Amino acid sequence: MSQSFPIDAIRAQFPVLNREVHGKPLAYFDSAASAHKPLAVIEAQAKYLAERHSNIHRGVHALAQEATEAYESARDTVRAHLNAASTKEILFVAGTTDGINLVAQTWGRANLNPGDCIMLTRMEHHSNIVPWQMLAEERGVEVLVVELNEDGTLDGDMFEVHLAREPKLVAFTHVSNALGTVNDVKTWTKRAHDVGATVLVDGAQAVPHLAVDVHDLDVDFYTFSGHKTYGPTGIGILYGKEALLDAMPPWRGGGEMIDTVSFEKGTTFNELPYKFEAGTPHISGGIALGASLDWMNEVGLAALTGHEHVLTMHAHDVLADIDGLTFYGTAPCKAGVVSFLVDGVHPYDLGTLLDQLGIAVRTGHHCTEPLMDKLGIPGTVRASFGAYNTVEEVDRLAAGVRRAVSMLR
Amino acid sequence: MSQSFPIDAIRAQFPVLNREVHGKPLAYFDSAASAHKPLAVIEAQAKYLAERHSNIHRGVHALAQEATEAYESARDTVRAHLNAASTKEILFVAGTTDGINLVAQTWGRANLNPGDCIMLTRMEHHSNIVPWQMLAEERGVEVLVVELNEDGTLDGDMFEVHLAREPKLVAFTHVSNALGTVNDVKTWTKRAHDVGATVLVDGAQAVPHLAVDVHDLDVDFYTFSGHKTYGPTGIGILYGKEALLDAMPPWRGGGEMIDTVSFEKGTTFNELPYKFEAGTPHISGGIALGASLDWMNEVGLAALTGHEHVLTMHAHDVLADIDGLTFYGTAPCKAGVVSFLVDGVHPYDLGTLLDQLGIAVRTGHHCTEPLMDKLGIPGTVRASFGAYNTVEEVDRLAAGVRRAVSMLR
Amino acid sequence: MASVIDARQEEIAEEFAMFGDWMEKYEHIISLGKELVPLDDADRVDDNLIKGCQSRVWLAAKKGVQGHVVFHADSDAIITKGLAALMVRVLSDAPAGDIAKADLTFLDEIGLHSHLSPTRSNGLQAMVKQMKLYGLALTAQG
Amino acid sequence: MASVIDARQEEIAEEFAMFGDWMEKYEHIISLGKELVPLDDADRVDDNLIKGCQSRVWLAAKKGVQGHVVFHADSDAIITKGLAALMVRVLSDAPAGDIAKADLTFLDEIGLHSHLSPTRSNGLQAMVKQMKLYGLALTAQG
Ligand SMILES: Cc1ncc(COP(=O)(O)O)c(C=O)c1O
Ligand SMILES: Cc1ncc(COP(=O)(O)O)c(C=O)c1O
Repeated sequence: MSQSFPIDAIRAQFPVLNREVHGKPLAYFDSAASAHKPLAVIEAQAKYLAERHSNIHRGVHALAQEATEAYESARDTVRAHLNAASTKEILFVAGTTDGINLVAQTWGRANLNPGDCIMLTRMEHHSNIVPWQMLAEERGVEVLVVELNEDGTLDGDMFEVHLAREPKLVAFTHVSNALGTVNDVKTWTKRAHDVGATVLVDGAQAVPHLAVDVHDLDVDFYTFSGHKTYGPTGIGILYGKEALLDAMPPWRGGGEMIDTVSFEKGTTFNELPYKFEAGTPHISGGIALGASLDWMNEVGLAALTGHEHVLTMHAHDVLADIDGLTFYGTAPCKAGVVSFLVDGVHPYDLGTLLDQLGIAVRTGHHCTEPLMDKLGIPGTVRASFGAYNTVEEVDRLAAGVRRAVSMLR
Repeated sequence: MSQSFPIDAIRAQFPVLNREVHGKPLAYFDSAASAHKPLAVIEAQAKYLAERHSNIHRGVHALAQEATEAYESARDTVRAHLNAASTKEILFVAGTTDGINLVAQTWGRANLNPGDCIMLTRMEHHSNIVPWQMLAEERGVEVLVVELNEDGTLDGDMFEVHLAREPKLVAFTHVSNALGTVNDVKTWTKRAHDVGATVLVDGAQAVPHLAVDVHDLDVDFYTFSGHKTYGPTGIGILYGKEALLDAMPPWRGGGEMIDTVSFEKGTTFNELPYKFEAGTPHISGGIALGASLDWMNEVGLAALTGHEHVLTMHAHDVLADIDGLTFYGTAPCKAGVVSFLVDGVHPYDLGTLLDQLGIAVRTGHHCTEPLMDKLGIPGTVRASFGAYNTVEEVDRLAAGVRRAVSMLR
Repeated sequence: MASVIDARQEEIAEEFAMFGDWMEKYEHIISLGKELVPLDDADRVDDNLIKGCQSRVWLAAKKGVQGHVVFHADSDAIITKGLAALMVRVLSDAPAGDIAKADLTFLDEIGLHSHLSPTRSNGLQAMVKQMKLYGLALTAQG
Repeated sequence: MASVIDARQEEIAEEFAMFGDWMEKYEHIISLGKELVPLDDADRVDDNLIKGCQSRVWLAAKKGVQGHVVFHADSDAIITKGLAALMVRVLSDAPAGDIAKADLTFLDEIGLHSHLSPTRSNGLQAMVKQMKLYGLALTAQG
């Protein structure tokens, strides 16, 4: 671990780390499913609710003003974090899944026609598959799937072969939640744009680990979830290029997203970003999501990436010589995740015994069934890392796996 | 005020009430827009995030188990609160607006065909208008509107006239957020069912004030928002009868809502309620929403309704003899809202000066533009009441209105 | 009069009371899983499959003598299999009516109740439900 | 050299410094609103309407002499109207270039900045933006 990474100071900010599980100190390796929250985030949310909550926009009274300013300033924090041009491009949504569905059901319905094709990859999370499958069925659209190389990277040749079919949309993940693979978003996006495709990138596993610059990547849509960036649940972000968002029809109708409503003269819609934000938003969530990005920036994104790289490397090292252990995902560029199986040991059994040792890992298909099916496995054991994990915890994990395996075999 | 309503003990649970606004103690009359949160709710959310957060369902480790149990037990709290038959009928959504859009975009798309008609009322909130307008345009469906009587109640004759057209859907609000009118949901629902219509009721302004029994009302869909029931933002409930929900196609695709996902063999969906809950849910919000209903039940729904009735009556009394003041909404059965205008005084001016006096009211069209247009007014000044308001505050409101009007005229 | 099911539950509780810590308990469960006679290929079919999201369970039921039901179970995960073996030991070859209304308290007593939680999605809870349904069906029939 | 706009802002700040409390300030703003010459019917048209959600503002601009711009404003709410009167007082009949780059600090100084917040939706912020656009357009033209 980098000498300078202030791990103790960071850990002190996560109350949950004081917990014991089954009488053992908690070692939490499930941040890819959902990260824990530092006090700064928990308190930002609680303080907002206790002291300045109100419904936002259009209110004349002081609380409404304060709440609106706090919420809109969080939007600007997100904009700056992603290096987007304008807050018009930053939509608050319920999470990554909601963001992808929004694009599928608005941009997708408006732009995809029978006979068109769209392109996904084998490593996508269900949330970047099912909305497209549902749309494809509705619109008579074909789904092309880019397969993977042995190490869990995208098969570049196949990417090009599919691209020659001129898909209208290329949607892929920035970082694989099951394998840890970091995709070269900039290069793939450029290639997709060359054939005129629109590009959506699922950033759910990237924003928690890496600096993401949507301007530099030049993606058309980018989405992530607050609960994975040390933020609250129920909130996420959909970035979209202004011109695209402007041309899209609205999705959810209701308060906030309208300009004027009339039974007789018809209804007109609000401007961006509000056009896509119907109803009372998750105000406290937006504010706390802003606080979580502030917190990440305080730690430093480079430091975070470096720390997690050390943990990932170390995990590979200490797990590698366990008898019968196979890693899934060995790309040269990985982030935050180590996935593996041990011969003759079911992941559920391993996860159950590790839990008894206070070690939280995720087992199963990680919402990537098409990938697991292709690999011919029911799932993996996945250890994923966050700012608060330590090398010592990784050693505990390895020792735990050894002990559990010896019991199970 | 009822002698026994423990107003001081209740106020002590709302930290925001200790605030001053422009140097004056805050009198918050904007609960219909969003209610404040008692400590029990703020702490339930913060405690969950600090001590037991994890992604839910499918996790083998202890935190995942605890979080899942807390979330699912909140669902059962909601079920019991609404007297629904099963937790399968209780869907967590982002709020009322999201709930109505879900029904419009699933049940609506599946069941409405060109030439059909649906029926709304003049007093609906934009959130119970725009989703239906968007759908009506998409599907070639006609929207019938029930107008109101002078006092802000539904025009029963017109209801019957429209009903004779055999609308497929009748959607209306339980309580009007602009007028306070409490609609006779049970009677209207029965009539709508008589002609074979499906009934959706917008309960956003009812659940905060009244005991609601979906079994007794026999509605098909019922929806409300957590942030108005003293709960958190970003979460709400859609109740639907199991048979209806079962027959509906899913809306948002992604993790959680699937059974199995495959590119080759197609994708199958999860059972209720999960079929409609794609992606990581707003876990802390669901738990805190449960805590807010627990809190309301501890205060006692009858006591709450009674207390707010006293406040509403008192507000009518003390405002009535202000020169040139007109009330909007004088139905015999009202809940929680007093809406008015003063001759020659713009609501914005009145709201601004009241704010200087520490009194928070809402001004404008209250997301009911079609109603305001029909009344021929740009909007009203609305004072709305919650558990924490007092008769003394209502007196301050009346005095404030007098003072402001004298400055403005 | 205590049913045969309750007697078996008591027996298991006593058996587990001997173990000092969770590790010994799990070792025992694992060994029960290993000892469980695998299902016949004829029974290890999709019709008998109870799909949990974490592990899969197969359950075969047959009519025994005197209105009894006989169960056989299997799983792809060894801990699930050991727990399934315990369920079979408690419920199999018992009167259908007793199965239908059995109150499975032994998991609580041996501290493994969480494995039967619906949130665990290991298939065990669905298996027990299925066993009781068989019991109910045969009671009605008989 | 201080621009005419800055001099006017200073004047207003001094004027408001006399008031002891918010009430006097608002009384003054209200009286400014009442005194504001109503727009001609010819100018109170939809083309000149700036729609805030809370109150509505009308803004008419005309070319004055020497590259100046002359503004007239109105509103349906009296406080908005008074504030609009102040904006007009500061920006009207000033060089187009100065209008385009004016920094309206006086609202801050008199403690009424919040009225210009985009979240207030009273139309004032959009009005100021519009005034500056006129200034910019005329600068480019001249
Ligand atoms: C009657 C009514 N319906 C619907 C809504 C919309 O609720 P939400 O904004 O929480 O989605 C509101 C609240 O503003 C309301 O008062
Ligand atoms: C790569 C990826 N995409 C999408 C999602 C879905 O995110 P959420 O459940 O927050 O909507 C996840 C998280 O589970 C993920 O890891």
